[in-house]
Amino acid sequence: MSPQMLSDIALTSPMWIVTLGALLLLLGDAFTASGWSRSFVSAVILLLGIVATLLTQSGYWEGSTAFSGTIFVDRVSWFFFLLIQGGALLSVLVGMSRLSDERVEAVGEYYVLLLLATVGACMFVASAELITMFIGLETMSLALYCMCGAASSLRRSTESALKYFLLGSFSSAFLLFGISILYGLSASTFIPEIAEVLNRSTPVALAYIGFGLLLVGLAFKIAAVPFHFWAPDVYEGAPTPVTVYMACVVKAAAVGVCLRVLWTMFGGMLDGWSTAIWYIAFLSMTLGNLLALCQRGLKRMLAYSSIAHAGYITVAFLAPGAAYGGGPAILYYLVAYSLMTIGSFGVVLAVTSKRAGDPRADDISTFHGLGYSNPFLGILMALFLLSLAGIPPGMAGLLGKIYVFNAAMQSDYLGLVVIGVLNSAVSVYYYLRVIVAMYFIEPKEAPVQVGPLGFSMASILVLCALGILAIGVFPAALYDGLTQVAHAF
Amino acid sequence: MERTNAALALIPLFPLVGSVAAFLVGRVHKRAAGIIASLASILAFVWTAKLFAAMSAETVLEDVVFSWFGVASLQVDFTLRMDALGAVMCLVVTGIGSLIHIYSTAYMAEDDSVHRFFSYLNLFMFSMLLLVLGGNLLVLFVGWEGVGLCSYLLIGFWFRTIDYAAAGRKAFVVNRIGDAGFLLGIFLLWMNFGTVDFLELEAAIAGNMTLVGLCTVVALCLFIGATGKSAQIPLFVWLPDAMAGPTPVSALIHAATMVTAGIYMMARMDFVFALAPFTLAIVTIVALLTAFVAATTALLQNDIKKVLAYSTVSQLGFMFLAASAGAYWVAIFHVVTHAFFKACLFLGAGSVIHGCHHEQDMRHMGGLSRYMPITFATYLVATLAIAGIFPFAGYQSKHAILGALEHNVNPYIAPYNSWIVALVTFTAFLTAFYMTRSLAMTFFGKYRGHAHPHESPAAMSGVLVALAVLSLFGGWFLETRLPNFLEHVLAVAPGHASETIVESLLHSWVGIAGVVLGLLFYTSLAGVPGLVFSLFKPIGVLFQRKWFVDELYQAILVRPLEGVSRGLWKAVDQGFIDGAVNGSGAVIDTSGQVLRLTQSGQVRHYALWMFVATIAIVVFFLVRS
Amino acid sequence: MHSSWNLLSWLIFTPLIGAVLLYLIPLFHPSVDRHGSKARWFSLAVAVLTFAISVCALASFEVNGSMQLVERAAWIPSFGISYAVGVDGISLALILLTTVLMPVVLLASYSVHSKVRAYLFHMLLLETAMLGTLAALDVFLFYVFWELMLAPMYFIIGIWGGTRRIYATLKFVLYTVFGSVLMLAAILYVVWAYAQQTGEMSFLLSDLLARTELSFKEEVWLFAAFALAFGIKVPIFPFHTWLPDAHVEAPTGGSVILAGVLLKMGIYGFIRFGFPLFPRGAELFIPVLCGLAVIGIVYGALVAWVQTDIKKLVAYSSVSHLGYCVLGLVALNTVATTGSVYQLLNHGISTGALFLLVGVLYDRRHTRDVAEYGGLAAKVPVFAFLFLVFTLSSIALPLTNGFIGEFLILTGSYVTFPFYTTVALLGVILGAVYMLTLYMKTMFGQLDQAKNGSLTDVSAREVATFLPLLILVFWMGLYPQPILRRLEPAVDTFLSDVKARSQMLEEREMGFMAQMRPQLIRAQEGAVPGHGIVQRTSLKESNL
Amino acid sequence: MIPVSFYLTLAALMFTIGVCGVAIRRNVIVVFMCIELMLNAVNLSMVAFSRTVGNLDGQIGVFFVMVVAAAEAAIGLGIIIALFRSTRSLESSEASELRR
Repeated sequence: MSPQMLSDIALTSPMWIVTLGALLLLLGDAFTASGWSRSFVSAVILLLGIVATLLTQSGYWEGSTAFSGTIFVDRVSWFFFLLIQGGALLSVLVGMSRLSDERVEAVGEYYVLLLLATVGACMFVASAELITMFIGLETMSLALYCMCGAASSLRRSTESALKYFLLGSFSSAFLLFGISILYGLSASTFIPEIAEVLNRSTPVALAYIGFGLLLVGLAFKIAAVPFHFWAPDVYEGAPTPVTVYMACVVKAAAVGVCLRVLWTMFGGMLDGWSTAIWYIAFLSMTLGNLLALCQRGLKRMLAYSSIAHAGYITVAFLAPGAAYGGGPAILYYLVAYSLMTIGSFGVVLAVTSKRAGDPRADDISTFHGLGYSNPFLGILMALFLLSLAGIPPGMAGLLGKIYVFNAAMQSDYLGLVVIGVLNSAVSVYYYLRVIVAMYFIEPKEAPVQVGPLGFSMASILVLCALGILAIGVFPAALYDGLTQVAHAF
Repeated sequence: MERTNAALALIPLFPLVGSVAAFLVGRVHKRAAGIIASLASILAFVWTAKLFAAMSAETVLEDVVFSWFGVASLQVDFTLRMDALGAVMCLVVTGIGSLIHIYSTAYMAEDDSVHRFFSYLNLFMFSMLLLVLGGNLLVLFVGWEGVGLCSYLLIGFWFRTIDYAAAGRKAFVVNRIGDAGFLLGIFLLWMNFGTVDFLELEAAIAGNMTLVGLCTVVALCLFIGATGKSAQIPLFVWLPDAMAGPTPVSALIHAATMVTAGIYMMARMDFVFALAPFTLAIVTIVALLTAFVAATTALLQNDIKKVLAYSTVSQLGFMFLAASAGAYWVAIFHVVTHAFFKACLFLGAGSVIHGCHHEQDMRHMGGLSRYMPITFATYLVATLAIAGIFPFAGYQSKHAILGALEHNVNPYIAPYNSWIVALVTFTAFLTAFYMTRSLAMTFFGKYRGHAHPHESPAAMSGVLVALAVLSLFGGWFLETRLPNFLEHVLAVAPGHASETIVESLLHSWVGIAGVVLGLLFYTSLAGVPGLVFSLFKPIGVLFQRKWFVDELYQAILVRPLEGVSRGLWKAVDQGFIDGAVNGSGAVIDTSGQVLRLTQSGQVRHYALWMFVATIAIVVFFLVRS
Repeated sequence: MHSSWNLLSWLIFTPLIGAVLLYLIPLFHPSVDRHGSKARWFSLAVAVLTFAISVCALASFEVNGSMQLVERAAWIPSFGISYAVGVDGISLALILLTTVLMPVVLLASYSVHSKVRAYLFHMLLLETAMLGTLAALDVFLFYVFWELMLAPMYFIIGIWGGTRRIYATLKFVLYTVFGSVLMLAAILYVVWAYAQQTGEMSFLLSDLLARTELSFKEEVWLFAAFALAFGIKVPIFPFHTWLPDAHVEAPTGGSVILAGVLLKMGIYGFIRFGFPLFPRGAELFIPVLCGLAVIGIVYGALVAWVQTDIKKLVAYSSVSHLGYCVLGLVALNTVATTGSVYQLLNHGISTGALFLLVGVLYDRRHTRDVAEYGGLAAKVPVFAFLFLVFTLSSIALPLTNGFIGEFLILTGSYVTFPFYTTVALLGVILGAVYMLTLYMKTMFGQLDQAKNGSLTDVSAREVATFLPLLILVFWMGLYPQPILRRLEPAVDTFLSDVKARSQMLEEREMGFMAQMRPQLIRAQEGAVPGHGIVQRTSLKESNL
Repeated sequence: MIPVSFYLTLAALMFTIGVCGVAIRRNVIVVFMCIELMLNAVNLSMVAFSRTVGNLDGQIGVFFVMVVAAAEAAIGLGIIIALFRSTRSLESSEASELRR
């Protein structure tokens, strides 16, 4: 093997390690009976992936690629490897004790799929070539379709899998068509080369069509309006641990790809596509919040809220650039959002999993008096919700919004900023309604039996809360680091 | 003018300390409260008298107690100052006040809350002394509001009866209306002259003819304040209701001292009013109307205190008439003599009420002269005094008022001087008549009540005698001394020629006529009043029902305002603003509900939406490029 | 200046540390501390300690108009966001008000029986937020503390509140958030403008004041956004309807803090940020603010008059009283504006005390309906006395604190707005009407409700809560000079800053336009606004 | 020689037919087939483009797409079977428990 090859393998080792781990887990699961913790092993595998990412940090530098230019091994990839694997690790740990409650029977396969989806997500976000990107996307998505249906005894789980599958494939086809058009236009499938071609000449209509089709696929994955329809149904129907995973990992990966596509590939056509993104951001924020407003089920409400948050992130796509710009703002937002979303879905998981078969298990009335029947979960949930709403002491969420809106403001999008802040005012209503339920309403029936949380779940929830406070109160170091990461754009 | 420093602060301080001490000690030893309070009051009198004895007409005693507050050029010291005017007022307040304190020790002896009573009474003394000693408008205003507070507290002293409490509230609120005007005057003065100190203001304003316009407005504002405190039209309505308070309170606050604060203030600010002939004309008209309306109302009241209350309003009108004619010293003269005889009348009424076991309706009295001779005698003296019959105190002052009105040089008023004098004379006649009526109904004829009337204890009757003596000789004593003493502070018109006793008696004809007619009507010709009443029934009812002023205010002010308030609350607050707030919430919620319909749960719908959106994007880009 | 002592930081974070300790020290766990009395004493001690620190700050404060005890440290350096705190006379006065009221409120917390520890936690957290808001010199820091005030208050009303607490809390929070998010957008805009002009970002107030140039149109919009946030907090008519609901539902301590401190933040925000940053925008809005203030004064008083719920009445009276503060503020002269700040303190004390008094009644009878009371003066004389004193303070009787503030405001603003001030005088009359009506209906008359027969007078502990306020009422009415002396230079600085920045912006914009299109300037010479503040104050400058 | 635009037009038509099928048809199997049709349309366009631009990248891509399509078929049919098990129907409208 050539040194180049070795270094490529080393730099993509996070993916290799997790892939190998997944295959070993599959073998082990097939040939042994119970008696060992598949979740623990998969957590260790993810941890190894993270360690590998950290160890190889010095190899990632701006613009560098691996495997004949098909994989970016730059700081962005490095950051997203960490974010994706970290998110996956946290969602494994937060959900592992409740998997059987959630009617997930094939635990081994479930974790194999989860690991493979993680690999797919890493590949998706690191791809420097469009076919590779497609492969990564499909690896991630196919695994996720199965995971959504993992609770095969529950009709809702199956339905969510079906919807996700059909709509996911549908949107992938659009994405693929876009790829094809771009290929036809630039004679290449490599992002840097396409960018070069696009920059060289004034963009033709075909380029915009290709961009639009690509956008459909990506907007679908980050669940931005008007490609959001799947999200509430799938988030609600899927087993909650899967929802946790989807909400943080898939969204993070898709946002990462959006960064590359929008800024690296189509950066030169910013003026052309900014209006479209403007509307998507506007619609996502507004519809997400308006729809979340009238939900009673918490999973569904958080799903709509994730649409709104996708909208906030989309705002920053309009503001490329590192210094005060959208790059670090988006990355910061992703970190904060991952913590908030794992935390809030984690609490929902803890509260609802004992009644997972009941479609109304996550109804807001379940949370009545939770603050007193389970003060631990109550306080954490309150913090997560305040952070999602952007109200101190939920500092991470507040700072995320401020970074994003500031970036938009620096790029002169005053109108969008005003719409954004008004939206976040509206969102306060439904987030606080949960706090109202938890603290201000005495439960009519006996409070819901939450059951023991288990060490892993409790510690992850605490970790998320502390993380929110830490990166919220002392954001400087993280933000400066993210500025370095986003330097590429 | 010589300004010397003196411990003026001690004068109000005695009653202030007395107030606190009377309350604290009085809670334990009921009797001690009255003694402490009286002592405090007497000490204040003594200290005033001591300072007074040492001062000449030109002396101005000054005591800057501390620097009160100051921002930028609005620097206000807590200055007390006593010039001749202040000294006279101070002596009246502390002197009459002391007498009434002594009287009250007996009158209030059986009350449970006597400590509260004396505490309030002393607090009133404190405020009143601040009012008359205040060296600037703000210290005066402190006293002004302070006496209002004490008046409020004392009117509602028997707070278990909600009507009494309501009367107290009414007094405070009506006074507040006046105070708002007063404040406006203060703002204007400060804004234009940068000071609120009397001496500095006087130096800046006095005689400056360029300030006529400003002074007209300022004087009007100040007069609005005075109409509140001194119960003039349109703000006089509180005073009759204020009779809900214990009778000594009525005597001290609502007859002798507090209600004259408006006249005092006008005298104090004479340099402003001097430049405001137009305002003075308004004052004349208002005072004239007040005097007349109140006198007519007093004609047919049956509550002995109500008669006295309307009489007070009427007499205050006389005082304002004098002041409006520029004869401030005459106004003050009447303030003093009025304090003597009206206090005597009120305390006499109190004695009657006390003797008749809290009966106030004169129809249930009668023939009391036999049971309570001292009270009767003093009441008689005071009645003659208020009727303006020589040589009683009221004669000199009323005569001086008529003299001043005759020679009023105000350009707006002068043409009508004779009309005014005629009406005032008629009012004076009415005064004599209704006071005689009350005298007759109370003391003459047969006793018509069911209680066992008895003479009051020595503390009460002694005070009555003292006041009767003052009512008898006070006018004669002060007639020449007062103008001489006040001439450096107030404009004193050249004194009218001294007259012989016969002349004086002749000049008393109005009073004598009133008294005689009253005596005839209410003793021997008992059927006549009823006959006259039925002849002029509409007018009679008008007088009896107090010109329907309270009803009018209720109908045009209080009830509409309350309705408006309720309307604002329901319509604007709950209807409009909350409607908009909740409505916008509802709009947001509804739009969410409508948008929810897009989320049909059907995969093919979703696909269709996505397809449409894709088309939209593609078309958008095609159009754009 | 002992900035090395970090006095302000200790002041701000001592309550927070106390709040955290409440949960960290096992002694205060409900299983050990059954009735929460240990936690109460502890938090009271923390509040008293905070008060002591604020007194130290006062002691080291020099009487001049500058920012003192300034501390500055980088917080998010890449954004130019710093942790910058400091006080001038205005903020120091309000800080002292906060630290005085907090022990009082905690003493009054005995009426809270459930979840005592959480209640105390939220109170202390709230104190940190309030003190931080008052001391912040960085716009972002201010915003964070401003928003931080929301959550604890939300919980205090929501958990320990009355029956309609959910509606009240949501209304309170949504109203406030709606205003403050627009302020956030405006803040970002200002910082953007700063970055455009200087090439770097800074949220530091002094930087923004010194170097941000805004056009007149920008100023108008930005001020509008700030004014909305602050106006809702004040609350200025017609943004006041959250207040009665919040007050009625809040527990006693919550009401006291809400009325006593939180409402002041709006006016404070105007003084510290709104007016200095956007002087010309502010000037355009002055007639509007003034008109709304006067409407609020009269309207609040009228509506208060017809209330049957005691707390609602006091809440509407706050609308009226705060109207005076706004009037004094927008008069923009030393006398009125100093009076305005002074009136903030007064309102905190007297209205705070009135809410405490209502709380005393509510603890005993569990109703706030006026009709349920009557004739109490005979039964609870000490209570009646206290009620009377604070009523009088509220209606601004001379020699109580209220008079000084109201007189300064009215005197000063009369110079600027004679007509409006004359209308505002109606509030002086109506104030007496509604307060004395309330007093009469509750305290006077027959003791006709059987349940009131067993009322007990205020306890020693309750007297202890009222005592500091009672002393302040008379002290601030009799000898306000120590406070006024510290306020005045700060107000002067404020006014001259506003004037200077107004002129600076005016000149820059004129200069810019002159550069661009000289002919335009001639056409617009008469129409360009911005000189008004200067002119108006010079009208009677000799007196101000 | 047939110009490339013909291929592309055909591909676009096929793609649109696929999209319309997904949006209109209720039978899940048919919907799935329509998606396959869309993928194949893309494949066609890629091959055509590969021909015009003169490199093989597009044709290589087609192989990957075919593999992915196969994988999709496996998973998709599995999910459809699971659906059939629970609803005894292949109508996509049956799967609308999750909505609003």
